[in-house]
Amino acid sequence: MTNPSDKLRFATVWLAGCSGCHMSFLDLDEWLFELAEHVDVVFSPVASDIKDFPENVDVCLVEGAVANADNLELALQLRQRTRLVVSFGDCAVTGNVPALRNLWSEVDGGSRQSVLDRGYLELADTGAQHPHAPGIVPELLERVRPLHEVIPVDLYLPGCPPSAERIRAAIEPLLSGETPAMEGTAMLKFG
Amino acid sequence: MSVHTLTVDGVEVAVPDGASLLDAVRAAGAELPTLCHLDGLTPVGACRLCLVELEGSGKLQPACATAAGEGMAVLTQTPQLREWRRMAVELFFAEGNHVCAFCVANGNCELQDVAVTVGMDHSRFPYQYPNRRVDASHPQFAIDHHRCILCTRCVRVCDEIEGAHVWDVANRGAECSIIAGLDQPWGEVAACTSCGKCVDVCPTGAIFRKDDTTAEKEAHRERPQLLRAARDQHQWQNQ
Amino acid sequence: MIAPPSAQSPPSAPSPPQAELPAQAVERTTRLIRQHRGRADALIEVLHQVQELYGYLPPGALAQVARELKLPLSRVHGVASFYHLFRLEAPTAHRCAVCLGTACFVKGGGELAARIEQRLGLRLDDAAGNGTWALEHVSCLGACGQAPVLVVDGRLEPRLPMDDPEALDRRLSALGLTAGADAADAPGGAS
Amino acid sequence: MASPTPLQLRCCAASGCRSAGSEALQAALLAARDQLGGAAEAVTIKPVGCLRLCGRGPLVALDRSGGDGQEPSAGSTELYAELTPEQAPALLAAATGLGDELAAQRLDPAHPFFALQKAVVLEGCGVVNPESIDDALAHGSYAQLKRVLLECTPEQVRDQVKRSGLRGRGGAGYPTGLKWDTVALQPPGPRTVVCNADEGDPGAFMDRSVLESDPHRLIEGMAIAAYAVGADQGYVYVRAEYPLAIERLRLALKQARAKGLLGAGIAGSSFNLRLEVRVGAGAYVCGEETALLASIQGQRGTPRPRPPFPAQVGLWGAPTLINNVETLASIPVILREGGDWYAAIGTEGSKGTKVFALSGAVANTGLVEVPMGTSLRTVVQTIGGGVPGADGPNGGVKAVQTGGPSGGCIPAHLLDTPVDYESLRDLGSMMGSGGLVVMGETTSMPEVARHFMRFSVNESCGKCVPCRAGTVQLAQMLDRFVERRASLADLERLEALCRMVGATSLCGLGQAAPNPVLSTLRYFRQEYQAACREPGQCEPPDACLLQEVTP
Repeated sequence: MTNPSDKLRFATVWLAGCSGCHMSFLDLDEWLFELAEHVDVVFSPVASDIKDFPENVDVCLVEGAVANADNLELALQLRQRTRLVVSFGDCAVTGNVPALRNLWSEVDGGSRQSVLDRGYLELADTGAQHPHAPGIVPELLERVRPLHEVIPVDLYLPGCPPSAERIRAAIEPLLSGETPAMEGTAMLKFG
Repeated sequence: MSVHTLTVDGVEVAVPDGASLLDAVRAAGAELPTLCHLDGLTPVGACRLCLVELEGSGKLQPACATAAGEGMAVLTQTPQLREWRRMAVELFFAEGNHVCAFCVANGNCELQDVAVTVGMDHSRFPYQYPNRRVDASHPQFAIDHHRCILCTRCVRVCDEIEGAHVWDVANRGAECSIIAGLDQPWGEVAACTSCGKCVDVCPTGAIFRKDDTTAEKEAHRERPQLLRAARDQHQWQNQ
Repeated sequence: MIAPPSAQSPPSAPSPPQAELPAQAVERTTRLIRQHRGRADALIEVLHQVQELYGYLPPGALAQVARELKLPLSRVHGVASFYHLFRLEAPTAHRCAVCLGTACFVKGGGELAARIEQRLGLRLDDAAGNGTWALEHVSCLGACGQAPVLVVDGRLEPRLPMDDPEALDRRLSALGLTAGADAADAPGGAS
Repeated sequence: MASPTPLQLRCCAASGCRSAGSEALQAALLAARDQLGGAAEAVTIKPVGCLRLCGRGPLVALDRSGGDGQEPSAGSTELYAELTPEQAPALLAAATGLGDELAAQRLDPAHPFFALQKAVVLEGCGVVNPESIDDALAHGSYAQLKRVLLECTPEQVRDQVKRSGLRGRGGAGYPTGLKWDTVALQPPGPRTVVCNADEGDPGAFMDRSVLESDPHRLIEGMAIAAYAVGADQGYVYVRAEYPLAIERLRLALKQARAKGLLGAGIAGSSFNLRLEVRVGAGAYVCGEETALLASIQGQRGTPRPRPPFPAQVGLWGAPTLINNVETLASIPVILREGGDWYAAIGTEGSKGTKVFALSGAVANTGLVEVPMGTSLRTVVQTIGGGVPGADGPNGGVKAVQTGGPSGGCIPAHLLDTPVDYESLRDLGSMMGSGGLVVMGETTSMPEVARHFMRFSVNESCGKCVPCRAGTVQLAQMLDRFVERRASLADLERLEALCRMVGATSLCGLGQAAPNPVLSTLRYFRQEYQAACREPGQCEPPDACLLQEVTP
């Protein structure tokens, strides 16, 4: 343990995804109080106001695929600062819905251009234009990738979303320094 | 009828002449993952999930398409076989677009199940994201090629059981696809009797009823076997 | 641009336009199928001969072959699309094949293909080519002693001088492999 | 024998020399002979098959002492290379002793390229006129067929083949006699014999040369095989990319039928045989025997699991003997000289001779037949002359590729390996059908591996997933090495997937597809390692990755 208290430094990250995995995490309800006794939540879109990913994180759940420059930067950063990275949910594990635009990677200027045109020009009711705000709107990557194609991942927890029970079953062993066996219908499910 | 005695993972079994290694494995109470195989259809040995090792020779044979022989010693669960099965499933996931979250077959999909069976928690091979077709030209059914794993069950059931041969495989290699007629919209192919057997046997959500939405597909994968037993052995369900 | 996955009209071949086939070719097809005594196993031979008749395998001709050999349509299309030498689209006026067999590869076949792509402004193995020329690869012509080789409109061109760019360009120009070359200019052309 | 002629020009009319202009040359020779008259009129001009040194075609052999020189090395024969039609008169002048203009184009028949060859399968190749059955008969074709039909039982024929130790020349090296026995000993019923002439390995043109040069030898071999296993019908499956071979084979079949050497009651015996040509349509996988059978039956050329083997369940369910061209073309000689004679050539495990197609970065490219067990060095350096313009102990050779997309690259330091089935297999390559492609020092091995993997991607039939999807993934991994953006983890993944595809694919194509990768990894691993970025080698650390994913 790298932190002075014996609590684990725990983080959750939200990349390109619908936040459904985080909602499922919140469905753990009263168990979250139990969790809070074992961990310090040092970074999370649902349980912390910290804006910068901190150093010396023990466990980080990463929801979402890597779809834009911010996602990529954060993924690289959290990997350097985290001991155990969990690919959390189907978007992180497979790319899932956010990666569907990769189907158009070979046509019409690539998937990036295609999805922007579709979203901001073709489907616009009024004022069709591409968003342009350098430094504010992050650039889309040409190809959306699952997390493990960008950084090494230590544990995979697929599901869309993974149920609260499975999230708990995966996290609980981590609290006592053990690695959960991600096997069988109880622990593995896509979709 | 003569009988062959063999062992499956050390368990001795006796099966009738003509039985496959898959029959022998099941007789021994073991299970093997399968995708292309379906009882009642001619085996093709294409998905490679039911590969077993013949002790001694070290040779791998598809259990579904190999006849059980006297004295064989079959291994079904060596670490090597398990690893290769997992890789095969990863290859299936990576070559198509299998998005369980909004698939009509979510919860009733053999590919989804087999991923769990072989312990695939992610694919180590990059997804290919092929841009394939969806054909909903048939009044009752549709085929979404993104979800097709080329098991050819639809081709076989339509040819062997229904006798219509609407489906076949076109092209080759990674370009292979299931086609109706001369690669026409399904709804325009006169040979189709709309019997729905292809829907019943499809292991994934590739062929489905248009009425069904996410996670609503019901498959009836036992039907070819029932039909074949009825035809070949005159075993009817009302007897 | 992202076209929404169209439910109604997959971009597949249209229904066989039987009526458009020249009556003479249809009769010839019937005759040659009779010569094979209508045997289903003659399918590949029949397809070779039908392709000679039309220059490719039009859907109507495939439908006729299926009918007269008493084979399912999908079976005939499955076979026709399996083999590389069967063409399902009308060919361009001129065709060039570059050998990428091992001997040709060792002697610069890859660079040769790239050079021709550049000269003709087309992509290897794109059947549409530049409208006039199409460039395809072949895996080995067994002319390894003459590597690297090309086939230009059916004629084998041995020993392309890959070590002398100027001589190579002269040779390719002499073969008519020039961007915008009028079909009639190409030696050995169909004219 | 043909009536002795004082002077004879044998003009190569096989594909290699044709593409170099041999047809025009032969026409020019005929015209020049008519024009010159006199002594030239006595010169016979005869089209023949391959004269071996394809890289320097068109080739013409000049026989001085009459008759057909069995080997170009015979003292009475001269060989001329790279002739133009304009040089036709000069050649005739040289033949009639009236000039010596072409001395520079005269090849030395004592050169190891010719002197070290041993013509067994190719004994008629470059000697007989491939379009004339009379010429073939004059050179002994069909003599063995007639003899065995009269004198031998099928068992006796199979016995000679077993004694010869002949092994399948298509690549796998299965003992031919054993295969014949398996087919012959199936329960009574119809049988079929199939000649696999779907020579698809890039860099291989041995079978094409036999078909174009001496088709009657193949037909005779097939007929003998059919007699030995009890077949009364047969097919030659030829790839469509060989139009000249198909044309000559069809002509030869027609001639043989007309002479009663095929059909009903062959040569007065009760043996019947119907032989047909089936032309492929561009599918490498059809060289795999179950795919080939599917293709002959007019289907997609997809393989099926074996067993049952074609020897048990083949064409239309009947026992079927499948042999390759070179195997069947060896049969007449084996029966003429006896199995023991053949077995005395070659090594303990690999008997007889093997025909190789030598090409790539080598001075002398062409067709080479040598006894099994000849070292690669002899073939590549002594016979082939090494890499043009290079010297050093290995003559500028970096590696020799054998076995095509199913084989591997043997590094220069192992050039002393004898060429036989086992030695090549032990080195992680294989005999294959006989293509030998020489690679010079500048060849990048990951690129070679990718070249073959792309070939396999293109040729995979798509039936089983390891081959259909695995080869695609392997080719993409190899892209990373060729483009020098791989990681050490990629190297591990590459090897793991190679093993999986090799072990689990349905047929030989997929099973062997990883071989070029595995063999180059074995001998040239440093080239793969050099293409990997070390962690921390890049600045910033993920520069390569960023390059890959950012627009």
